[in-house]
Amino acid sequence: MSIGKKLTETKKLPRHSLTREDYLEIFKQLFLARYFDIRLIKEKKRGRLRGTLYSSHNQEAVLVGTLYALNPEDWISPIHRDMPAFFLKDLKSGWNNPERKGISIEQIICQVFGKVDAPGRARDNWSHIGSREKKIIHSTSMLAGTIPVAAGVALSEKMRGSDTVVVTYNGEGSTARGDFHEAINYAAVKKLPMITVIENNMWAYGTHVSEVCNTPDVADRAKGFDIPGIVADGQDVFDVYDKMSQLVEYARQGNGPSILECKTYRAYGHGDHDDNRADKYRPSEDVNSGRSRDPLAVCREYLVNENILGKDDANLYMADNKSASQASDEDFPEEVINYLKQGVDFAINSGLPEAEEGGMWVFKE
Amino acid sequence: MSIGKKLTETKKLPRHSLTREDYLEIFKQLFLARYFDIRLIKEKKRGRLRGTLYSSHNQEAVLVGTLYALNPEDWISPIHRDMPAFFLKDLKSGWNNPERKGISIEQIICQVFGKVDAPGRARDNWSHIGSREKKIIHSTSMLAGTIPVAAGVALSEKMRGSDTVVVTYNGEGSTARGDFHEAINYAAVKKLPMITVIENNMWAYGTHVSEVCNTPDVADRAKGFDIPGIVADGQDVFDVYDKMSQLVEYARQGNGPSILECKTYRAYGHGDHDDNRADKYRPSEDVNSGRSRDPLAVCREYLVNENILGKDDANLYMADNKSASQASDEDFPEEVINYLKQGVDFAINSGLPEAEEGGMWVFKE
Amino acid sequence: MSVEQAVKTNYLNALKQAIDEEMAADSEMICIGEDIANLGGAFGVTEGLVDKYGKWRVQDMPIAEECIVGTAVGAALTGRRVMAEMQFIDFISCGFDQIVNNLATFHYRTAGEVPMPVVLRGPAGGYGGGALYHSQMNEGWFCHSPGLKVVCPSTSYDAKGLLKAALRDPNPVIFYEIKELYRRKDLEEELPTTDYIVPLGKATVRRSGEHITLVSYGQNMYHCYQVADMLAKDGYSAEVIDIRTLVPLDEQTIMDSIKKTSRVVVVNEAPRTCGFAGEVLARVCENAFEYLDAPPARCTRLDTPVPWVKPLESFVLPSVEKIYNTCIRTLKY
Amino acid sequence: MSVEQAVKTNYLNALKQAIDEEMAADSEMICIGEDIANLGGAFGVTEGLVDKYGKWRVQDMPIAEECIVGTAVGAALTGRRVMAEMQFIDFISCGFDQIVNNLATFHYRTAGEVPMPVVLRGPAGGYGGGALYHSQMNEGWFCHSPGLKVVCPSTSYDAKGLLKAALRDPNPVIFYEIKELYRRKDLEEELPTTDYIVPLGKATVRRSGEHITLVSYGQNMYHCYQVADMLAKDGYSAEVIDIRTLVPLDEQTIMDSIKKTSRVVVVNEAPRTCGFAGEVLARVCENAFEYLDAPPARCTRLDTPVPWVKPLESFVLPSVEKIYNTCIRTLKY
Ligand SMILES: Cc1ncc(C[n+]2csc(CCOP(=O)(O)OP(=O)(O)O)c2C)c(N)n1
Ligand SMILES: Cc1ncc(C[n+]2csc(CCOP(=O)(O)OP(=O)(O)O)c2C)c(N)n1
Ligand SMILES: [Mg+2]
Ligand SMILES: [Mg+2]
Repeated sequence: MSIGKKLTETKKLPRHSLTREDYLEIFKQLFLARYFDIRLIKEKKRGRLRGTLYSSHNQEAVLVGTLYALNPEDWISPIHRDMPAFFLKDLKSGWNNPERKGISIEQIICQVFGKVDAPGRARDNWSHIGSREKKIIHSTSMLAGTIPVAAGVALSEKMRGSDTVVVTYNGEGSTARGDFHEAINYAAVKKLPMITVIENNMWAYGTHVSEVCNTPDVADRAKGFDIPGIVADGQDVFDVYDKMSQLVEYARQGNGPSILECKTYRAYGHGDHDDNRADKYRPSEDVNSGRSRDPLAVCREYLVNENILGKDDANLYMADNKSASQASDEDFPEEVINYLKQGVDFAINSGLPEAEEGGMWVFKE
Repeated sequence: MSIGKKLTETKKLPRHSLTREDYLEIFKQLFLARYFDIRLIKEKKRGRLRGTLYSSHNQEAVLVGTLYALNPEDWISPIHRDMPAFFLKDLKSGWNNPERKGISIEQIICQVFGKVDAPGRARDNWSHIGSREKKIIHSTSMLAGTIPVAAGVALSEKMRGSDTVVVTYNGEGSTARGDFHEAINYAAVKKLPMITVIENNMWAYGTHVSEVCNTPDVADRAKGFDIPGIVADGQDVFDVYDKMSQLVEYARQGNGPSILECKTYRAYGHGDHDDNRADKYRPSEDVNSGRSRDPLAVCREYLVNENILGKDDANLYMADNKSASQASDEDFPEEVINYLKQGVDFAINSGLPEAEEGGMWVFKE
Repeated sequence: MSVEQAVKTNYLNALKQAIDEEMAADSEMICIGEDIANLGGAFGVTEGLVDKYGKWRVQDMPIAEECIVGTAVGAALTGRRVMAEMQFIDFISCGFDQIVNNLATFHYRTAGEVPMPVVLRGPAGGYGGGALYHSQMNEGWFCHSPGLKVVCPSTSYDAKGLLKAALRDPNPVIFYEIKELYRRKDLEEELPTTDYIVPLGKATVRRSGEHITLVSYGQNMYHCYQVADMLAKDGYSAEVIDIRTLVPLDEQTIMDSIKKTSRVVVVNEAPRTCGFAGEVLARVCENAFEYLDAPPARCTRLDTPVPWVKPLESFVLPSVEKIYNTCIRTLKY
Repeated sequence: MSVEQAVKTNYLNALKQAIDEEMAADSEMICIGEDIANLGGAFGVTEGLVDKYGKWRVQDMPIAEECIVGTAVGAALTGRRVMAEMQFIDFISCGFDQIVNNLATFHYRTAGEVPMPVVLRGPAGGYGGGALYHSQMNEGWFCHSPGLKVVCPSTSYDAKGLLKAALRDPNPVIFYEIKELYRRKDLEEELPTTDYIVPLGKATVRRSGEHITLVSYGQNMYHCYQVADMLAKDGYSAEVIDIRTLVPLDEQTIMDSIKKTSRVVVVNEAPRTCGFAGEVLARVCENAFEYLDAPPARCTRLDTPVPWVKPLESFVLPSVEKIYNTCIRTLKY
């Protein structure tokens, strides 16, 4: 387990070098992810959103931090709680750059509105989309089910001699599934470039992590495969970024798979239908402490402390700790608001698929 | 992982106390298991054995050592390579004691001959039998598939307040399956009294353990669940017995599940159909070293060194390192030979089930 | 108030009552599943049970369907009755091996030594925009796996009565709850205050008719009633049969009806090929061929998954219109 | 020797040739499965391939069927063709979720973006005393799961030609190899020395006849031929159709035959309820009802697992005698 140990000691290593632009972009991306969530809740109230919203509120640093550590050609597989990942991927290549290896905000809003210009032409809901071209694996609902697929992608890329890395996102609850074990075991033996990100938000629907996982950290599951398993502070985008960067490097160099656990907390219900119930099955101290370190605030504090941003600039937008009903557009950078607006405007005008499409594409002719 | 560590240090602890009778019984049971295998090969040549024989030759110490550490009321789930386990269970309660919590040799020979007096009336083959009364879980062919069932049995027993322990047997290859992970994870969380014995005979059919498991020891899989995972010398029945005893005690006291890896070696083919091929896909040094420490010899040496048996008495029967074609009845204690004969004689006279039974018992009326 | 108010129970609460009563009656029975205790189930079918029966008898399981089914098998092996919930019936695929190869065959393999009183139940069915993984009716797989009983209630009375019967049955039962019916107002009804069951293996004639037999179950029953109304306007009287139990199938009730009507349309929302509707057609051929005045017909989902948005979902699922057209075609044959 | 010896190929080697040739033709194609490399496969279908194509392209996988299927899906997503072996088709249940919910639906879900050129193949079928877990024909589950093609060859020529076609197909194919046919001497035949395929979705008439149509596939074909011989002695000529591809089904060939014979018996060794035989009966009702002079009939396994010892196994599986009796009943109707 020497590798694992070495990697866990990296908290003391210097940060990976980020330019000032990177820092600011990361900060902005956190706002973007947060605003996406808040905006969707509003769109749901307006009746535009179709289906359940699985909020990633309070968990944005996990997505932004891990995705910022990737190359455009790397693969990812987001699941229900990772909706922003689809457009955050390779976002640094330009928010409106059609060449970037991520899905456009227009397409993503089409997806959540159930419109035909969604990546899957509105055939499957919420996060069940992807793109071969953009290197995003299409998931099913079956938790942990993307990990074997990711292993296959990683195998294929490795055989082609590419140094591409494949990243799967999973809730801590999903790590109980057989697919998790089968695929990571396989990837470990074959040293496949696959990183399993565990978003440990402490709850799997109504069940606390302690009811389904016996190890102190979920990342300890890595020990059963003798691969690195490290824990990041999921509220701190830079801690996530640093640790992810190392695992990415480790994978690129052919050393094989690893697990990155990001400790975070699910701010609201499992889905929006569960928002009211969630307060009943979760102790209020648990909720309060889980929500106490907003990733926006943690990032802001870091930028100020490191003199990357002055206090006034840093405090321009204060969406921290605000729920959808509390937050207003002033709390977010205009650029972020416009980006979402751009997506919503497009999606409103996108149509529904023709009924006949329901019968199409069962087979390729 | 303090518990795991504590348990692995037990090699230095004094042996559990065994009486002289125990020592001799264990020695005899090793001969019995060995002779069972050899006898079946002979019966196959005579055309009496129905189906494939999955030899446990060279792996007998795993079965005898673990089973000797159990109480009659404990549950076990043997699979293909554990055929002797069915009659070795609770054998110390008397080889012909009808009350003992093991299956009689008569019924076992009926099973391998495909006769109606087998426990399952010859409806399923080889090791796919069991007995609720004798506390033996009926397995399917699906590797690792008995572990979730064992978890259910363990749950039920724990809820009843019994101190019964449930033991599953598995090849090292089977530990790659999802069922293995799902069930041990569950047992770990609920602290169920379940011991997963891994018979690491280095090969899963044609595939070496290094191709399917990334950890130095297969027992390391335990680390992913924060449960004890310890390694025994599978050729040394007393090492197996000692370590198993501790895990049994650990489970009885309500501490939960554990893994016992017994390092051994598959002496011949995967099944008897594979005996010739196995020499092609396994390097001969591997085979030679794997077969070099016959559990009979290791046990004998110990008994002599500890002055439990005199050298002459210990050397009365010398089946060590003899294949079925090399061994003769003189190499085995008469009691052992008679026991098998008793089973074979009974089974020869047992009939076939009526054809109509094929349509029965799909449902309970 | 002097006048007693009739208490009406919806489909979901009928199920809850069934589990509650059976749990109360048998202290060895257990319930296992994801989020069934602390949360009370994704839809609330097990709400409150953990408070009554404790964390062991009503147990939150890890997200591990093979393990859930295997655990049920193990507990049943020790003599317990088990209710195991699939959070959505769609996820039953993740526990498939333990179901078809272990649970289903245990009694058979052991020549009757070990019965398996296990009910696997969960929310099922389409028409709610649940898309591919929250809309399935996959009962066909299990009808094709000998050793399993398969049940699907369409009313609150049946929901309770069939579930109680299933929980008492010594055989494994896959129990399809129609989630779109859980809280349907018009399905609320007054249930008997005393213990009752609806026996497995008995279909029921919901409406009597002369000209055509409609055979269905689950949500499609309500489409069939509408079609029967439409046909009535056309001057045809339709007999409508609710199968309720798919395995074992009550052939008698179906064949008796066909002997009277000479025409049959079978409706279900599962994929067409090798689905249960086709099976009924085959049995009709085997048992009532000489009574047929028209080919036995089926109206099913297309051979597609269930897509998401409404126009797509409607295109692939049976509808009142499609069933009606199938009936007219059959009647005019 | 001056006279060239005709080289005859058995069913197993025909399969091996198919894989070998497709591997040679496409350097991106991979083969994965348990023991397929170092051992060469439990039955030897992949023997020697690892020496030709290396340990990566012919890869030993851990015993983890969900992972095997998922890996195939992932590799296909990157554009590779994949052959994935199930050591016995019985173990396909352990990879079930990835097959029905992921592999089968990928092209559908992505509105045609991502095809899935994956063949899952493995030894199948009863009559060999393999008991419950080494005898299955579980194709019914997959026929009922939209998005999968399902294939089962009965001859060496077809084994090679269908497998090559399956490997070239952009859709996932579940490929049932009949292990009892692997080394049957009488199935050895001279195969074309040039590249050929047998197209998916085309049935074939193996024998022409007038009085009754026998429809089957796999090992049951050989029972049907015997029955046809017996019927011939009785003065009936039977037309015998080998379906070969179950999904998509070549209805035309079947219906054309029934239009001629007016009688049909469908034979397969899967469980009866919701099996493929019943599906054919349903389709006959839908497409050729007016041509029928007798109820379409089926001869299948009983609704039981496949038990072990001979008398039990024979009791539940279709046999020449049972098929013959079904034919006579149908002919005398
Ligand atoms: C195989 C499977 N079983 C059950 C479910 C139902 N389900 C959806 S989300 C969820 C909880 C997931 O918890 P976790 O993995 O921690 O992710 P989170 O929602 O907390 O992000 C469950 C049980 C599912 N989607 N797939
Ligand atoms: C789920 C499943 N997949 C595949 C098989 C086929 N199979 C039977 S035994 C075996 C090898 C088992 O190896 P191991 O677990 O090491 O046990 P051993 O035979 O060495 O005792 C395989 C692959 C099976 N029985 N079950
Ligand atoms: Mg979670
Ligand atoms: Mg082994």
